[in-house]
Amino acid sequence: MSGDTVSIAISGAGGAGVMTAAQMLLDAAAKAGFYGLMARSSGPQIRGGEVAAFLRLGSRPVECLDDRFDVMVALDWLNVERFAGEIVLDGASVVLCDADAGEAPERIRASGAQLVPLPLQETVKNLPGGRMNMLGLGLLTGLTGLPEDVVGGVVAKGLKKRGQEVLDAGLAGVRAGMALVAASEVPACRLGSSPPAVAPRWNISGNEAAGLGCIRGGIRFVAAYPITPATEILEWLAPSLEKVGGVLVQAEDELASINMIIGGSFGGTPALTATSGPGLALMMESIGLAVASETPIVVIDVMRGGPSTGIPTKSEQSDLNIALYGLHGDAPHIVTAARSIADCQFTAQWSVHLAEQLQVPVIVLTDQSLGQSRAIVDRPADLAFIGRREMPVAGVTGYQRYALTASGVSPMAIPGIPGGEYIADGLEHAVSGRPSSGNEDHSAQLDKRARKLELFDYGDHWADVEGDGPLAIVTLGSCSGPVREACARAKALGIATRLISLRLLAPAQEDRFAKALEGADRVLVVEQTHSKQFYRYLRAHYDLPRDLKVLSRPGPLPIRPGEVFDCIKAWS
Amino acid sequence: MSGDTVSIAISGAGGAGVMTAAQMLLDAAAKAGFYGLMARSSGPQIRGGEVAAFLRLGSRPVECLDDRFDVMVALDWLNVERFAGEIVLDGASVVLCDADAGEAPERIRASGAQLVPLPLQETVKNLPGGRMNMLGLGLLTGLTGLPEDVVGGVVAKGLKKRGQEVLDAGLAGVRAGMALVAASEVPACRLGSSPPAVAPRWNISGNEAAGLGCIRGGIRFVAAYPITPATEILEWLAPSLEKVGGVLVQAEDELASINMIIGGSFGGTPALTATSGPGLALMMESIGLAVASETPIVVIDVMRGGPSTGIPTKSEQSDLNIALYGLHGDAPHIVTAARSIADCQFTAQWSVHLAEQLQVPVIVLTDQSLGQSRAIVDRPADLAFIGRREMPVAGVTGYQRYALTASGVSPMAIPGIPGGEYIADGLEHAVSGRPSSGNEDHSAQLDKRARKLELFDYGDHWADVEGDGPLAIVTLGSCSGPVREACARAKALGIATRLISLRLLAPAQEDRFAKALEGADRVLVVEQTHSKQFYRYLRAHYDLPRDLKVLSRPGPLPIRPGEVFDCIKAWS
Amino acid sequence: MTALAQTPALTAAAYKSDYRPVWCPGCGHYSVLSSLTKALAELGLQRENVAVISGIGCSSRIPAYTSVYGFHSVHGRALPVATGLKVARPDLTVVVAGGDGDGYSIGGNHFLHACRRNVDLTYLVMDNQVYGMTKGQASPTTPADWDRSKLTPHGTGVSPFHPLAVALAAGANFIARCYAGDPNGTARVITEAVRHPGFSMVQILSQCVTYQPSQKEWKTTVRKADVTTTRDAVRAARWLMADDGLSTGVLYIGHRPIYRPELQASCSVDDLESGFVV
Amino acid sequence: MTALAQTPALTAAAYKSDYRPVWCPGCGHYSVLSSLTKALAELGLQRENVAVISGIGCSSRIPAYTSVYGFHSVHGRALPVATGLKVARPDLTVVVAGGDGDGYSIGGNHFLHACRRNVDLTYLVMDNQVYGMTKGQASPTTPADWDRSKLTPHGTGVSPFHPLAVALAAGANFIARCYAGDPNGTARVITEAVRHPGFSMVQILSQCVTYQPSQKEWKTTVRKADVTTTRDAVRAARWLMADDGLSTGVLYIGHRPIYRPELQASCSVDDLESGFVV
Ligand SMILES: Cc1ncc(C[n+]2csc(CCOP(=O)(O)OP(=O)(O)O)c2C)c(N)n1
Ligand SMILES: Cc1ncc(C[n+]2csc(CCOP(=O)(O)OP(=O)(O)O)c2C)c(N)n1
Ligand code: SF4
Ligand code: SF4
Ligand SMILES: [Mg+2]
Ligand SMILES: [Mg+2]
Repeated sequence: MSGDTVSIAISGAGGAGVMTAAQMLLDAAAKAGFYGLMARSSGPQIRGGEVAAFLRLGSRPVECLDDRFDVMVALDWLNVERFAGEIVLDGASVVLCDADAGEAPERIRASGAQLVPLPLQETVKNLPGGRMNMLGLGLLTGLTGLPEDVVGGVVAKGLKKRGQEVLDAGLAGVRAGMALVAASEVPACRLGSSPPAVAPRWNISGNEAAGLGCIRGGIRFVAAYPITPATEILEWLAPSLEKVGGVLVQAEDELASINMIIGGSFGGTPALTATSGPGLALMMESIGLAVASETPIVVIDVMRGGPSTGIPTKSEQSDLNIALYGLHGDAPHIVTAARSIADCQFTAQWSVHLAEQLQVPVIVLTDQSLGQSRAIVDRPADLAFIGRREMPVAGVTGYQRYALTASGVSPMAIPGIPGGEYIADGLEHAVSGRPSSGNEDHSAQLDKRARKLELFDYGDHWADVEGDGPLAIVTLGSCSGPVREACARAKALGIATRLISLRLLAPAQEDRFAKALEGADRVLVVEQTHSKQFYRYLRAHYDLPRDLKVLSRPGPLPIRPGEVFDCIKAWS
Repeated sequence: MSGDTVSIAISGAGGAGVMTAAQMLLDAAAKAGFYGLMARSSGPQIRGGEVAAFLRLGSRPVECLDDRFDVMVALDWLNVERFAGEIVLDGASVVLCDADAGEAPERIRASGAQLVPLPLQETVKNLPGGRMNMLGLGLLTGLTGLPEDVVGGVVAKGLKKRGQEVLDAGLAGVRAGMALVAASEVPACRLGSSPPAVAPRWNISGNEAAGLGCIRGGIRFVAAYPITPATEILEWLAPSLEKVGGVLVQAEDELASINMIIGGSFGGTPALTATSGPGLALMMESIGLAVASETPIVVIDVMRGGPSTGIPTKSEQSDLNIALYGLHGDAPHIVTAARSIADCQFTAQWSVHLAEQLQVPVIVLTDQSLGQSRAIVDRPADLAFIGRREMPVAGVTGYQRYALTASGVSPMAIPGIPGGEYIADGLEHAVSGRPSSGNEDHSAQLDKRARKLELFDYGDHWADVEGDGPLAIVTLGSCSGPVREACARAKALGIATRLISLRLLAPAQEDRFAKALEGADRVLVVEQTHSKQFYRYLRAHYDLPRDLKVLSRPGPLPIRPGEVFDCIKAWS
Repeated sequence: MTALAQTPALTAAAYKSDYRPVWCPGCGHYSVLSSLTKALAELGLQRENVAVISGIGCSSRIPAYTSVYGFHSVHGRALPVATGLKVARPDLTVVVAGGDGDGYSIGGNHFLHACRRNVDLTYLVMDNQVYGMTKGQASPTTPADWDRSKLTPHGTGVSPFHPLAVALAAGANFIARCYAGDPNGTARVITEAVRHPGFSMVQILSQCVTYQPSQKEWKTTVRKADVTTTRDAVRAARWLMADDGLSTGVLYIGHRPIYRPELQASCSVDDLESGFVV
Repeated sequence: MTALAQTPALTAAAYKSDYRPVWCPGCGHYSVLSSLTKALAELGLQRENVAVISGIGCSSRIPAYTSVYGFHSVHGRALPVATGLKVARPDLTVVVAGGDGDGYSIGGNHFLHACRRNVDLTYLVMDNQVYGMTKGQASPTTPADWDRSKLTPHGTGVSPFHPLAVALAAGANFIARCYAGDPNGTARVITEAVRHPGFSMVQILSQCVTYQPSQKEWKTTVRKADVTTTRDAVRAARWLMADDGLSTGVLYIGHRPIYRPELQASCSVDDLESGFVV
């Protein structure tokens, strides 16, 4: 137990129901007033291979997994070595496993964890319709001390569609698991007292949160092509959009989806697509069209391991380069990054607002570890960000779509507005939209498109800045959770740090960054890439102190709070 | 006349034969032993609109246009204002125009150039079958003092296919033009004495030079989709490849072309495609496949004005970002840039060599101003760069395609080699090629792919470094010509500079760059982009002195030597 | 939009902008522009309720020469842009226009799926069997032995693409061929195509006088098809497989359902949140 | 390659690698793998002279389970990779394999142009009418009323793509349908397809037991086509337009010329330079 949280890993064969048990445990913890996070990992088999669920539960909001696990429940040993890097165990860990499943794999034994073989299979066999995963849920109910009735309620809700017999067997399994724990010598691993829930909490994944943020921001048209790990955004959006009068079109490919949303947005409907690295790469040409034609669109990129098809089911932050720089020509656009599961909603909603306000494509970066994990969070505050486009009035005369305004933003006519007729163009153009290859027009339009992004006031949302220590830790996205936790650990040791987690990556905010860095003499950059993409980007745009270190590692293993903390400690 | 060169602009309606006359003038100058450069510009009409040719002739190699023109020949005034920014005239310029074509446009008159109206139309009318452009050629023959017989020879060669009558009319036109000049008060604008031609010279465009370099490097398979301004590379390659046992396939789109060359290269044939910004954008996903699968390919990007469709017929260097950073995931690859028309050959050939040696995609940057201009150059020295791939021997046992070697380069089997059978993969893989999402395999392969580029010795070809002054001018591509000329002008004034023109943009050469910069205390970066892409890249990767200026402008107007020189002077 | 009766009818000329086309004198695309504006006048549409969407090519320049809304997008992507627009704004009349290169080469996948999806769009392909804009390379509809491009010095060696046969196989429901040399006939077909619900495929033979000068012969070789419009796909297939590509007319009208999602809200955004509450 | 007689014939098993497929138990793709290796054995090809090229999808994983050369490329691009390989290396036997999503959705344009170009490739589309790899979304061949994907909660509302009709219209010269439940029959068709010069299109009904469990019924509903192979495109078109997608067999063999550029040098690289000499 690290501080006030309990970390639990559950592993087993795909068919064993690991994910169901884990989800029920998370739900039960939430019902009991706890916060929590749940991530998952699976092997290459499409179905039926090995799978593992990682939970971290606690009495305060949880933004990342811990360095290690307090408890591992191994429903069987199927290819469990595949998760060796992910399931970090040590002498203080407890591993509950089946007494009849044979010897634990070498890596588990070598960890020094306390192995507790229990008669799992045997118990299940003796329960009519008994299932391993319900037994596992019972073990964890017993270990964590979650109230039996709460767990029972969650099980009832989850299994009631499947009939009374299944439900009864499930509840019997839970009770049997609790009994096994009670009868054993296993050291308990109790969750503290649950904090009073001031307001209803949510159980939400990053992908769902991103979808919700988009709809809240005004998105009503989505076109997309399925891709891991972005598909759940679409799966949530399709039925949800329908309910609020919008629509999702499944396109034939990413070239179609990006261009469909450009068409939808040209028609006045705030529009979005979501994808991952390979799909984003295919969209770059047309994101450039949105830049040149000043058509607002939002593109969510749920990053996975790269390059190429890479590691589709694992997390990495290595699409930073393409998001920032992947357009041909001088093509100013906005890039944002969500820094937690809950923040996927904030960042997505803000991004819709920015796209519409500035008539520009916004690329929103999240990643697999945010998108496909679930968290128990406080209901997010209502945000005032709504996409609002400046438009000419009906019957306008002498309308010029690309007029050179002081702000750089020109009123955008929407089909249906008489007098606003114009041709949107990806060719360089005069203020009217008429194609022009002239030097003056090119310069004026390039200036205008850059100016509108530079002059806009992004307010405090550009970054989270916390603390004012002399060591600044600059990070982004899903690394923010581990960094924040490392800073807290450092603070507990009396080491003052400051965290700068960027939500707005482009355009760069030189002044704000300089201000955030004032008084800091050292910088630690934390990111999850192989080639230090974030560090290079910071160098290119910001003045950094000479005293600088970079903690950068590719996926698939997440950056752990302990790693960051070690860096801080070693440097203090 | 600036120094030892003469600069000439010819303009007229598309049908007037401006380009034919200009090409003949360049040919004649070459035959007479001079060097020269010819660029062109035209309006938006597909055919029959206004067009202008820009020539610069001299007794030393010419790498860029001059700041201004000595002579302009206006066959008519059709939309000549469109070229105002390009045809810079001043009080020392002479403009020959038709006495009957009406008043010269305001911009021309305002330039202060000496206007010389001549009875052009009238003269042509009196010549049976006479054509304006041949008369113009005659004017310029007279003005420059090129030998009549040499010009006559070129005209004869050019027109002989069209019959004796046309030829005679052409020659008569030239003579009439010479006579008009001789009879007028026009100040002569003579080319100096022609230098002795030690070896045969070439008349070549940048696009042709790039094509030749590729074939010399070993390219035998090309797949491509036409796009301005890269099409001439393909037009030269298609018949040429056929002669040397290769082939060009016109693909259905850029997605097809990039993947076709990956297939061709997988089969062991060095393979290439050529495109421009929008096409490059479409190729990015699959360039990533070449990175991950370690398949050598070469992609030439002839840059044009961006973003989006932008300005297809004009030059800019704004694809730098996408070339360097446009791949998703951590995807190390090579980016080179050709710094002159002749250097298109060197850089292309070297790039093929690097691609094959390092089993990596190489993006070669050239631009419209190099690709579509012609120059008279000394025949390039023969280069030893040939693509050579490390391969396993037939009958190899236990072959591992992605073996972890010290150099990072693993022998690549080619279909047909028994024992070498393997599956190339864009999924992350183990050394065998078998898909793997494991942490160790991912790290090992990422390291390997980065290592092979980092450890390779690129020799002196990474950049041209000239001079050792305290002011270093760092530039790339087609800006190198104007910078070199500006440095020469500065030297003439006693200002010592040093030129660093990068041929190898990625991977960055930190040590070499630091060495090249030793002793320089100021840096001027010169590039043709709007958002200072090159400067940002340099900042991201190199340590630069605090004393730094950037001369950066978008297209379509080229960077002129005088602009660079002014910067140097103002800073000295 | 509801006050249709009150707004005065516009002449064909009123649908033209005052920009001078970049096209070569004699290019077939001029006639297509005329036919399109005639059809819009005939349909009595208000300018603000029409959008012309194109890709890149000489033909794709057409939106700028009209006075309605439009999008000159990127090469090959006119159909998805138009699809997004029409699905999001079903009240608009959306015409898609472009070339054979744009539509059948780089845009081929969207062509297939637009035929299949059957969104209410009218697609005008100004087919000149060549890439005009990039100065004369072979397109999918170029004859296999056409050897005037340096990229294919012995001809393409590939049988030309048969756009209408593919459209039919892909599920298109309105299939027609016109000729730019007959602007009134073309205007009539465009009018019919716009009125047809769902995706309408209109191939327009539109000569490129610069790179395919032999297309001037179309004046004498193109003729009306010797069949009347069929509603039988098998019959249409048989006819199209044997067709020489030079007969004009509305060749097929089918009856597949159109794709037009409802855009009716049934709950508020706040209601969506309930799914997340613990 | 010339010493064919001396090299020993290989069994089907010798064309399999020892990697365990990622596929679900019961997935049709296992049978396709068997059929492919049987065909390679029947054809007596040396492993080093065969390449299997794929895109991305469950089906596209197939190359790794063979012991020949191969390329597991990116989603939708198997055909261009294979085209480049075969044009550059006409001596190799090149088989392309993938799914319905890979081939008809994202890869649709290459499918059209591969049919047309007629390079000597054999294309095996393992059609399960779903995106298996991404956990069950509708593909182009999915029935319009299939509502089991959250992306299309009321079904796609779009008529399914008819790959063989499109292949024919696009110019394919060898058109066949097989069923994974008949591995020997499939092996025979693959053998014939590889022997056929030019592009061969082989649709293989290959059930996705996980996301399209009703495809288990194919066992009873799939049957041999009630026609014999025709060489008449019009007849094939008529037949295909009326086909229900469940009959198997080699349905059409045409006779268009194949695309196979000569790779014979006629001059040296130095000779190319003469064109530039002043
Ligand atoms: C991605 C991309 N690739 C290539 C081009 C170059 N390009 C512009 S137009 C064109 C072909 C146009 O042919 P078509 O559509 O038939 O129109 P036409 O000019 O013949 O009317 C090409 C290849 C481009 N603009 N973008
Ligand atoms: C550019 C890109 N877009 C999307 C994906 C995600 N993706 C992987 S496989 C697949 C569909 C596979 O379906 P199919 O080809 O029918 O194969 P199956 O799994 O059904 O055998 C998709 C959409 C991807 N890998 N790359
Ligand atoms: S090149 Fe051909 S298609 Fe283009 S404008 Fe000229 S005639 Fe028309
Ligand atoms: S998901 Fe479907 S296609 Fe994929 S392996 Fe499983 S059964 Fe086969
Ligand atoms: Mg065309
Ligand atoms: Mg499938």
